[in-house]
Amino acid sequence: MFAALTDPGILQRAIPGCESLTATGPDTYEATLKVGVAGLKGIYKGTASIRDKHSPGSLTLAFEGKGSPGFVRGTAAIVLAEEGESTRLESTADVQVGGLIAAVGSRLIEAASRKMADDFFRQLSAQLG
Amino acid sequence: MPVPVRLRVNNAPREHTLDPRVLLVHYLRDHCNLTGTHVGCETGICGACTVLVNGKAVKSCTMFAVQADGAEVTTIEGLATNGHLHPVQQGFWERHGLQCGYCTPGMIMASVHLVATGAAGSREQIAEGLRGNLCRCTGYSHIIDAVEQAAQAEVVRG
Amino acid sequence: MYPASFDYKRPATIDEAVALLTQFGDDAKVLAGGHSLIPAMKLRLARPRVVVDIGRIANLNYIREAGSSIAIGAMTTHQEIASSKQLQDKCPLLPETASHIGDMQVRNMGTIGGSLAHNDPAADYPAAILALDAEIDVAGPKGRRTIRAGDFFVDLLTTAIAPNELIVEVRVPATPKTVAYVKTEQKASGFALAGVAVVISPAGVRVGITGVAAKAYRATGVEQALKGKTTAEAIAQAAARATDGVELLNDIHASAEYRAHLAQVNTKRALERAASR
Amino acid sequence: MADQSAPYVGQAMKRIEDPRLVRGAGTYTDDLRLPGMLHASILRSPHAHARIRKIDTAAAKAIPGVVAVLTGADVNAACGLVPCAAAIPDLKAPKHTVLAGDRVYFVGHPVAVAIATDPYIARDATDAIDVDYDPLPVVTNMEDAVKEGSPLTHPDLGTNVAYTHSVAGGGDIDEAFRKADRVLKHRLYHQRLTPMPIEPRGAVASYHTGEATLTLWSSTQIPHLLRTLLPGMIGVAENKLRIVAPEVGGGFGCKLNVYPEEALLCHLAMRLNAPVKWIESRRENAAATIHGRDQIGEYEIAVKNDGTILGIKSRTLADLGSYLQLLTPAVPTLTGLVLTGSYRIPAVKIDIVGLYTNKMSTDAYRGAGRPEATYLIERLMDVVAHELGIDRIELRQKHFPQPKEFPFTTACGVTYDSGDYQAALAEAKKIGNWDQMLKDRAAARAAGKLSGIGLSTYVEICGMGPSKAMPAGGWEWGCVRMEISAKVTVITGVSPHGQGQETTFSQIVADRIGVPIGDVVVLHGDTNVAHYGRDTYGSRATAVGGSAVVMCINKIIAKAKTIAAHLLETTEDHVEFANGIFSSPGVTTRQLSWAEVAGEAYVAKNLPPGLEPGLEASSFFEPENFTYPFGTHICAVEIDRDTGQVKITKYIAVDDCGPQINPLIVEGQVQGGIAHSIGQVLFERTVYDENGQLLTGEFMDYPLPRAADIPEYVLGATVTPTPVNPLGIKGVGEAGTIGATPAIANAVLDALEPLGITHMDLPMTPERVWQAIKTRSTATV
Repeated sequence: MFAALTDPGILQRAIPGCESLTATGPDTYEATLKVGVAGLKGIYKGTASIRDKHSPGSLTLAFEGKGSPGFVRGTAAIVLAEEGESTRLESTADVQVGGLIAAVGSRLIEAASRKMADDFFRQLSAQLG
Repeated sequence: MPVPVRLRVNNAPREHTLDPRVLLVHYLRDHCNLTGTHVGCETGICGACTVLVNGKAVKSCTMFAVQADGAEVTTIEGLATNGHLHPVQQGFWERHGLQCGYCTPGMIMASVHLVATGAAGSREQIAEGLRGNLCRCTGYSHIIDAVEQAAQAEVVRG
Repeated sequence: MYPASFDYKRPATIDEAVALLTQFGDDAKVLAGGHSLIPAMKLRLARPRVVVDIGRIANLNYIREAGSSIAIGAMTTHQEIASSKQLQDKCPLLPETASHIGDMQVRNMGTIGGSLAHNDPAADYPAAILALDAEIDVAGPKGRRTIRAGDFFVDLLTTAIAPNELIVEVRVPATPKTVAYVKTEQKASGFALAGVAVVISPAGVRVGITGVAAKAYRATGVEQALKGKTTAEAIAQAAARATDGVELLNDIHASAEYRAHLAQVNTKRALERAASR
Repeated sequence: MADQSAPYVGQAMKRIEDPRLVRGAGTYTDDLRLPGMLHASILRSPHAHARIRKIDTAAAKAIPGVVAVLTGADVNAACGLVPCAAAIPDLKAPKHTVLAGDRVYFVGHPVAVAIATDPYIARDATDAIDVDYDPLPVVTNMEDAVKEGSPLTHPDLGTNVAYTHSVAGGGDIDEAFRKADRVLKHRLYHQRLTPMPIEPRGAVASYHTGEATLTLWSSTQIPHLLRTLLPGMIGVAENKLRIVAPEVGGGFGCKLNVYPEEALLCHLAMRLNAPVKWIESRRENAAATIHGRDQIGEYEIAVKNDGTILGIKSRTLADLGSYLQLLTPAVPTLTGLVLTGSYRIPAVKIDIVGLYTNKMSTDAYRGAGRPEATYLIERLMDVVAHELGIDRIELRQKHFPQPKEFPFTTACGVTYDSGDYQAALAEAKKIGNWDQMLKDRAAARAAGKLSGIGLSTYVEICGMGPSKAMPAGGWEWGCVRMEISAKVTVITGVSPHGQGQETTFSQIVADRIGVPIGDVVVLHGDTNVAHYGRDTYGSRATAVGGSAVVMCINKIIAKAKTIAAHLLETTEDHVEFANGIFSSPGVTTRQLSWAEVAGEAYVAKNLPPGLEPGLEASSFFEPENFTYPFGTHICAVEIDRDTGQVKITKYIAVDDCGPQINPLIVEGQVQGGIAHSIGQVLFERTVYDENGQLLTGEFMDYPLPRAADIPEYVLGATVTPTPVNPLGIKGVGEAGTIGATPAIANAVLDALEPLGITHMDLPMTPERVWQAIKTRSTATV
C-alpha cells in the first residue's frame, strides 16, 4: 500500500487532471495539472513531491503549480492504518489557491478543492484497489 | 477565425468582420464609436453596459458581438428622437438622477425597459427592477424619483 | 475583461451541434445565453478552444403543454419562464423561481438549459427542478434521452450530461398552487445562500434546496418527517431536518452553520407559504 | 426650470452637466481614441509576499501585435518613486517603485506590463509572461503585525510599525481619569472597505515629440497635484506636462492619489513614442486601487456618575497596507482631530500606530478619518448613556457647546467655526416625529419584534483647508473672464467628478455678475486651461473653490466699474452695479450693459488712462480655517429575528452645510453619502485570507448597496454660515457618510439592546446579527 502511494504511475492516474508527471529527483516530480471543475479549468505547471515519509504509516503529497489564473498549492497528508486484512486510508487535504482564481472564485473554491481532494482519494483507492 | 456580423445599431445597418471573442460592448464602443455604453465590471453585475437588444435590456459585456448578428441594438445614443430626450433621460435630468454619470447610460437603458414593460409601477418595483445596475454616487433615491416620473409621463402620453 | 481566442461555431440544428461537440470533446463549450460561460471566459477561468453557439438552432425556445406536463425548450429565457401565463397557471413554482434569478438583464438573456447545464451550486433553478421532479431531455450522438431531476445534478458544476450531449427540453409536471420558493441571497452576487423550493401535492411534499452544498439536493429528511402533513407543528419539526446528511458549503458570505440555519428557516417559510396558497 | 426672476443661488436647478451625460456623450478616459494608440495590460502578483526569481517575457513578446513587454528592471529607474505627501515625524517608508523590483508585497502588485496594438492582445501577452516566485511569509492582520516576531511586510525596514503618533490635548488626561467615577472601555473596529467607483481607474498618455511635451489623461480627482508630483517621477518639467481629468466616473477619495500606473503610462508614451492607454479591470480596481478605513481602536472614557465626560483615551492601530500612497499615514491622524465630536470633552489622548501588512494600501476613502472618529464618539455616547442609565439625547445635549461659544476650540486642538448643534437635533426630532418613533418602537417591541432607533449628532472637518494644515497647500485658484461677447468663462482649479460645480459655480456667477445662467461656462480638469488648482477632495470644492471664484467676480466688477465710470464720465464711487447694469443715478440716466463695458475693455479705444485692457481676473483663495459642518441623523430599523436581516424602516437626516447653493445637489450628496454608510454598517467589507489572498475582488463578492437597500428619506437642514469664506458655505460631500454610519449602527444595537447585546463589529451582517441573537437567546433561556 505504502509503495503504491509513492509509485509515480499510480499517482499520475490518481491525481485529478494530472497530464504529466516526470521524476526530477528522489520523490520529486515535474507535473502538469489541468485543475478545476467542469469548464472552469486552468493548466498549472509545477512540482509534485512526496514528503514526511514514515513507512508504512504516513506521508504527505505536495503540489505547487502556477498557471494563468494564478497559483495552486496543495498538500495531502495521508495516514495508513492496518485494520486486519485491509488498510484504512485517512487523509486531510489542504489546497491553497492564489491570484485571480482566489479573487473571483472564492464562492466555488472550497467546494472545488474539496471535490478535487475527493476525486484524488477516490481515484487513488481505485488505483490501489 | 473572424466571422461576419450584420446588425442594426440605433436604426442604422452595420456590417463588420469580427474576431468572435469581441464582446458586444467593445464592438459598440470600438467599432461603432458609440462610447456612451460603459464598462464597470467583468462579472455582469454592475449594469453600466446595459443596452437594448431586440427591445430587451441586456448586459452588453456578457454577450459576444456575434450573438447579436441580425439583431436590432439600441444604445444610449439612440434614445433621443429628433433631439428630444426620452422621458427617462428627461426624468434623470430633472430629478438629479445622476452625479458622475458613468452608470447613467446603463441605468437609463434598464429603466427604459422597465417603463416600456410596465414594470415601473411603484418605487419598490423600480428598485427591484434596477437590481442589475449599480450606482456609487446617488444613493439611488433620485434615480427612483426619475424613473417614477418617466413612468407617469409614459402613462400620460400613452 | 478580454476572453482568450476561440473558434466560433454556430450550428443550425441539434444534430450539427452534437456533431461539433463530438468532434471537439473537452475543448468545446456550449454557448446558450452565455451568462455563466462568458464571465468565466472574461476572467479566463474558462478558455474553451471552440465555442458552439446554439442560439440559432430553431425550435429550442418554447413553452407548451405536453400531456400532463409542460415542456420548455432549452433556450427559453428566465424572463420568458417568469412571465409565462401558462406556467403561472399550471406550474407556478418554476416562474416564481425564475423571477429570483440574477436581475432583469440576466433574466432577459440567461436560459434554463444553460443554467441547468452549468449546475452552479447556488443557482436557483435546481431547487425547483428537484422539487418538481422534472425531466431533462438531452440530445446526443445516439439520439435523445431523458434524465430525471434526481439523477441530473451529479456534483459541483457537474451534471449527468455527457460532453457530447446537449439539453434540448425540460419538462415540468402540472402542480397545484401550493408551491413556493424562498431564498436568501448572497448580497453581492445575488446567488442563493439558501434557496428552498417546495411542492405540496396530493402525492406528497417535495423539497429542493440550493446554495448550501456543492450541489442542490432533495431534502428527503424534511419530506419524510412531514408525512404529508403541513400543520404548523409538523412544518417546524420537519424544517429542522433541511440539511440532514449534507456536507455544507462555507465561505466568506456565510458559514456552514448559518447556511444550515437559513436552509431550515427558508424551508419552514416555504412550506408555510406553499401551504397557505 | 430655473426661475429667472429670482436669484439662481438657492434654487434646486437641473444640472448643466447632465444633457451630455444622459445622452452618453460625456468623454471618460476610456472613451479617448488617439491615432496609433497602443494598449497596456498589467501583470499583477498572485502572491501577497514573494521574491521574484525570474521573469520570462519571451513568449509574450512573440505574440503578433505585441509591441513591448517590460518589467521593473526595464522601467523603474526612469519612473521614480511613488510619492507620499504626508509628513509624519519618524515615518519609516519603503521605496515604492512603479513596477515590483525583486519582491512583491501584496496581491495585485504590478509586476510587468505588456503593450500591444489591441487590448485583447495585450491581455493575451500578460498571460504569456512567466514569473518564477519564491513565496515568503505573509502578515495580513494588523494585530499580528504589531507583535514581536511577526513576519515582516518589508524585512528591510526591520519592523511593521510605520509610525507612532500621539496627540494629547485639553486638560490633564491623567487627572481626568483620576477624578472619574467610572471608566468605560470599548473596542471598535472600522473594517477595511473598497471605494469601488463604477468607473475604474484608467489613463492615456501621449508624447508630443516636436514640442517635447507630454499629455496625460487620467481618471483622477487631482490633475493639479499630479502635475506637481509627476515631474519628479518621470523627468518631464511641470510646464511641459499637461494633465487632463476628463469626465471622471466617481472617486470617493480613491482617485485622490498618485498611482504607479500614471507614471508608467507617461514613461511608456515617451519610450514607445506612441499614445498608450491603460484601463483598469474591476478586479485590478479591487486589488490595486486604495482601500479605506481598517482601524482598530481601544477606548477608555472617564465619566462622572451624572454623565459628565471628563476625558477620552484611545489607542488606535491603523492598517496601512504594504505601501504609503499619497496620504496613507495621514488618514488615521485625521481621526484624532475630531475625536471629541460635537461635544465639550475637556481632555483627550490619542495614540496611533500605523502598521504595514501584505495588503493594498489604505488611504482617503469618503470621509477619510472622520467617519472613524464620528463612529467612535457616537458609539461611545450610546455606551455611556446605556451604562449610566441616562437618556442618550440628554447626554449629548449636556455636552454640546452653545452657539455663542463659537469659535469653539476643542481638546483635540481644532477650532470649530460656527455651529448650533441643538438646532439641528431639534429639527431632526421634529421632522422625524421622534416621539411617535419611540411609540412605534414600543409597540413593535410589545409585539415581539426587534425594533431600534439610533441617532448621531455629528460634526466633521471640511472645506480643506488652511495651507498650513495641508501637505500641498489648501488654497484654491479660480479665474473669471468676461468675454467681449458678454459671455462669462469661469475656470476653476477644483476638479469635479459628479459634484456638479459646473452648475453651482454658474449659479454663483450668474447671480453676482448679473447674466443669464446660460451665458456662463465653467471649465475645469485640464491643467493647460486651469493653470493652478488643488483639486477636489475633503468637501472643499465649493467652499474653497467657489470662494476663489467670488474673489475673481469682485475683481472683475471692480474693474468694470472703473471702465463704466470712465464711459459715464464720472468717478467709480458714483457707479452702481446691479443685475448686470452699470449706472450712475444722479449723474446720468445713461446705463451700461456688460456688452458695452466688456466691448470697451477689449477694443480698448476709450479706457481710463493707465488701465490695462481686458476683463479677466484670477485669484487664489486661502481659507483661514477648515469648516465644520454638522447635523443629526436618526435611523429606525427592524430586525428579522430568524435570519438576522436588518431593514431600515425610516431615515431622517438634518445636515447643516451652511447656505445651500443648489438644494437638489445637496440632497444628492447627502443621499449618496448615506448609501456608503448603509453599505459599511450592514454588509461591505474587504476580505483577505490569512495568506493575503484578496477574496473580495469583484462585485460578485464585494456587495455595493443596490436600489432596494435604500430607505425612504426624510431630509432637512439648518443653516449656520461659516465665517471662514465669503459664501458662508461649509461643504457637504462627506456629511452623509460621516453622520450615517453611527446612526445606523446605533439603531441596530438599540434593536438588540432588549436581548442584552451591546456591541457588534462592523459590518453588522445578517450572520453576525443572527449569531449575536442566538448566543444571547441560548444564554438567557
